[in-house]
Amino acid sequence: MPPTWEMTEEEIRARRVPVDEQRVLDVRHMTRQFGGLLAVSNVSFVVEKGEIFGLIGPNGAGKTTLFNLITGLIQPTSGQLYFRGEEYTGQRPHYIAQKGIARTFQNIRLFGSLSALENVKIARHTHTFGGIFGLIAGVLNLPPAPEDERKTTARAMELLEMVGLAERAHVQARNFAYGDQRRLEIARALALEPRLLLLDEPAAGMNAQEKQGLSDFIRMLRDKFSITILLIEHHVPLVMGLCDRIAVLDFGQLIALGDPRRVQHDPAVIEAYLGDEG
Amino acid sequence: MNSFLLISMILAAMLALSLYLPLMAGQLSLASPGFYALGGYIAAVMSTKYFVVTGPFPVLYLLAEMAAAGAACGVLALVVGIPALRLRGIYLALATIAFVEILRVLSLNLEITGGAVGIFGIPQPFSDRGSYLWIAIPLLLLSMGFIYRLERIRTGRAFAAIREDELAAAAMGISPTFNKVLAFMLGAILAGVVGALSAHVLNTWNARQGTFDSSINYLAYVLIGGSRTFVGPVVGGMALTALPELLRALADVGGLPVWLAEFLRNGRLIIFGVLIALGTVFFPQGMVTPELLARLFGRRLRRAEQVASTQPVDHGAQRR
Amino acid sequence: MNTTLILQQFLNGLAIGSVYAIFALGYTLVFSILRVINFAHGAIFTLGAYFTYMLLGARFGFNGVFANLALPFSLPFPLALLVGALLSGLVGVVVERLAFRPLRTRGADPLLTLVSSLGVAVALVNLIQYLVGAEIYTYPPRVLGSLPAAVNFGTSTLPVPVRTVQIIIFAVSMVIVVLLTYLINGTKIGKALQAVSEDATTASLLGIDTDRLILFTFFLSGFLGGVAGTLVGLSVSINGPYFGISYGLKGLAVIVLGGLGDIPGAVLAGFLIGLVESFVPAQYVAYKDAVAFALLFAMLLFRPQGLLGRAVVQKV
Amino acid sequence: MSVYESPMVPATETTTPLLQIRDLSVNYGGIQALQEISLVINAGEVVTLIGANGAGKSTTLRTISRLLHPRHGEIIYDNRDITKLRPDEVVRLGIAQSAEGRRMLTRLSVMDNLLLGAYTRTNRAEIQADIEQQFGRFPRLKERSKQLAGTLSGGEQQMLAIARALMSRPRLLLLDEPSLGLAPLIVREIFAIIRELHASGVTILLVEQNAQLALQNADRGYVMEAGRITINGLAADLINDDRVRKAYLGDVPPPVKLPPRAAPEEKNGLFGLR
Repeated sequence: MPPTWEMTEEEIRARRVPVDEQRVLDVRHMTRQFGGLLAVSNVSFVVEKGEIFGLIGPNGAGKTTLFNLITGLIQPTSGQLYFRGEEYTGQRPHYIAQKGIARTFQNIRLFGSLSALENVKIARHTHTFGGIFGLIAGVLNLPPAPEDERKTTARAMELLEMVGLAERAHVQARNFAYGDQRRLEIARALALEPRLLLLDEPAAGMNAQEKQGLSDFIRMLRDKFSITILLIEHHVPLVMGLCDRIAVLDFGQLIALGDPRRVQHDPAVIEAYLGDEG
Repeated sequence: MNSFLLISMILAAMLALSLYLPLMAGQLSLASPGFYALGGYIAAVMSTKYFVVTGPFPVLYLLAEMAAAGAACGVLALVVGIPALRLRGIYLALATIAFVEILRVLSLNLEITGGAVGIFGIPQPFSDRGSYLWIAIPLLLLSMGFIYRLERIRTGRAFAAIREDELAAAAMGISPTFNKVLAFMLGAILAGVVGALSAHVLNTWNARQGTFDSSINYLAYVLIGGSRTFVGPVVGGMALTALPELLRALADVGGLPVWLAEFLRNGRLIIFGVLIALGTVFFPQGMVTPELLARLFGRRLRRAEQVASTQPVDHGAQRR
Repeated sequence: MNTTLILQQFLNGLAIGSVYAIFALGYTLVFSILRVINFAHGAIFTLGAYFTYMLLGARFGFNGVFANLALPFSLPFPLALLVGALLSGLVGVVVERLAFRPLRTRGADPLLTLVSSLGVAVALVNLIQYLVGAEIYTYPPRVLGSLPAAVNFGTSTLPVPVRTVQIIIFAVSMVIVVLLTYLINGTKIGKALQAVSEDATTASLLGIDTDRLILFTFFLSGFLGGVAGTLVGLSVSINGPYFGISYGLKGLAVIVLGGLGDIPGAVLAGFLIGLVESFVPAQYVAYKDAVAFALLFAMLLFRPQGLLGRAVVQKV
Repeated sequence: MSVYESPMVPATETTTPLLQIRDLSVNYGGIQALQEISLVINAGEVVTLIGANGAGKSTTLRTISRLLHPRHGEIIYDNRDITKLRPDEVVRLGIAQSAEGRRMLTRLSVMDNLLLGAYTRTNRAEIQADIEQQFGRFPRLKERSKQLAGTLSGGEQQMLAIARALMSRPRLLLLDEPSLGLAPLIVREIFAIIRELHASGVTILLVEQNAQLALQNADRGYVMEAGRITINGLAADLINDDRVRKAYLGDVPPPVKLPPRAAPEEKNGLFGLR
């Protein structure tokens, strides 16, 4: 724990922070305890606009827990979260998603018995007219429902086209091959039109060729949609080649942060992640 | 077929739909009998205490009661749903069973509900029971039409997303609480409206209406009928309501051995129970599945798809 | 309220509570292994009461197929209880084979099992009615031999009588709880049962014959149901084929309050509900039945893991 | 790369195979997951099954363990057709599986997990001795023997999964993705154990998507693609096979220069050999 005067300074800074669009995600002193275990311990970092930011670390280091904290699936024990200069600590997941943070899941969470198209259309939820009046308009097919529906389908088809699944838009998501499911999940996340995209182990279960393609694909996403990307990945070469900056977690703590070259040669990282067998 | 059985079948179909609505959002609620009972009491009290008329009871009053019952049940569902829908799976089912039981004990003891005796002599708008079909059939078609549309729009998709994976749905910007409570309310409103109509059909209303047993019966309607399309609960509700009567009718067929006719008359509920158990074993998807519907109405679907290939339209028809 | 009355209410509460507890034991056992609620348990409980009635050599009533029939022999009560419970256990086994296993092997939705067991319950209850009618059956007098009808827990001037049957029910439910707890936590079979309850696939990869263990669970549950039905029938007489179903709903409240699948919890919850019910003030006694469900509702909202349970951290 | 040299046990007509799969076809989730695959495992071998996700590797293991029912074909183990047995009977015959995702019994202690691994056995003294042996092999499990399995780290759970499978004294050990989701350091530790087991005479069928690692540690390998076995041969040959390299290994350089790896043989004291 930092001494109290430092905390106070932090708080003063927090109050002063203007709406700073450059700092897309600002994680401050994020801490999460499970029983006696500190899964994430006092982690702070900033993700800048347009970055591809990598989060690596050995298993159990707290990477996915951090993702869950950022997207509100679990609440921090202490610490604050800022998105584009605005604090959102303690908000519910759907609010955070509506604000513009989308994610994929480590163990793929598609809506398995729905079609690929429906999976993507669901994520257009926040971009269509809703509420009780939306329900009534929709059931009676009154404006703006028909137009909304047409646009939703068109946009979803575009995204499916982009990930190469348009031809199988009507196939149930659970019938897709593993790699296709990962791509569908990304298309679904993009349908939210997020400003920040969190990818949890996007390369898991892909072969070497697919991994190569994935790097280009992620870069393309960043450029085409002008989004910021935060990703967890186990496959070290992929992360090193792809990310602008990398944060390394070990036992819930941030042990290194910087550009790939620096992180790669950081002795603490080598010891924690690769093991010291000397 | 007598008209009372037909009305009972239609009411059962709608009660099954009232359970299907929350199930669309993945919520196993067994609260429908409670709202059904409440709706019935609202109609019974209104018609015997406030809408006192000479001569036949105006249909307009009946419709007003149904609206009032729906509104009251909707509000109660909102109040109960917000805390209760934090529960998942079997826990929600048990909480709603508790809700139904609490309502039942209340209605047994309150003065306004007529205690254990209940309320009887509920006025009749029609001279014969068959005429209720003029209300029951349009109401069924209306609720089926509503759900048909619902499954094809934003809200229905949000329900489906929550049913599939609540956390992932939340991560897509869908508020689980709002949509779960909405689905729960829609089911409650339907059950309340049906209860109001039912009170008039039955002419009397008491605490035996809407008990724990009926919660499980409605669940059987939905699951035996098929829970993956709204056609399933409708078919299930109708079939399971008709089945015991069908077995009774079988007993009167001439030429049966005496013991068999006897068994069909007195033991028909044994057969009913066995058929429910066998139904789940042999038709785990229920009698009606989306695939079956696609086969039956296949031609129309294919045409819809051809339209799709030229211009983007909704393909909700192929859901689930 | 004077002390004697409080003591009387307390003992009444314990007696009712032990009935709830003993009913809930077999109920919660199946849930703890399969994570499904067996709605047929109430019907098996009822059957157990009738089995013992029959084995005591008592005559059936005027309705149903068995009208005026009686067995040509009569067993002493402890033996009749045992045989009746064994028969109930066998019914449990049959229910598992017919209504549970087919669904399990197909990997069907657990909800279906709920409905399937409901079907079995409907069939069993109506079968009973078909066979022996809907009349009330009271066990023959003096089945407990020379035991006194009641024991006085007060003084001769301020008597606090408790019926012997209720003491027996209390004692039996205590013994069963101890034995069951030992079986589950202290034996190899118990560990295997825990493994099956957590992950049946993994259990089978370890060489555990899961089907046989589940069958065993149902036998045990049916056996306990039969014991419970007999004792309750002895205490209050069998009031028709729906005898067990009326306990079924209360039993549901008990096993949830105890934490679904938690055996000592279920017993504790049974006593708790019994005590709370017996202390409901006289002017509100009509609402007594709502108490258990109000407790259940509140419990689910504030402490869904049950009285003794630990909170489970959900893995995202 | 590897310091460890595996003894070559080529499949020949003369050795009796411990496990033989003939024309096995399995339907799973509406698709034909396995299409007439055949493979052979000789006693004492480490055979690996590699391929992309969804190729049918786990399906093969699950079918051998009788969790899935083949549509067609047979599985012969020790001259006996096991195609129609129950999962627990297969374990009794000496086939143990450490399934994908480790499948801990999280609410039971490490010790109870190990004891349940020996469910099919009755001799208490022998079981106790075997537990001690596993604790020798995995000292971390001994430290945590009273902890609930759910509280272990991923690597520890994988160790427990392997130790638990060994508790039935299997003649054939099926390992499904032992490296899945583990950090490189832990993966290395797990593979050191696998080599130890091989050396002590356990026959192993290893499913891995990390083909490089698998082939370095196996005698022979089969490559699966879309439910079929497309290539098979000696592991050493497969590593250099162009088709295999292209499809499954790629030419991704190692992340950083690894420090030289200590040979496991030097750690004999840690791994109690049977």
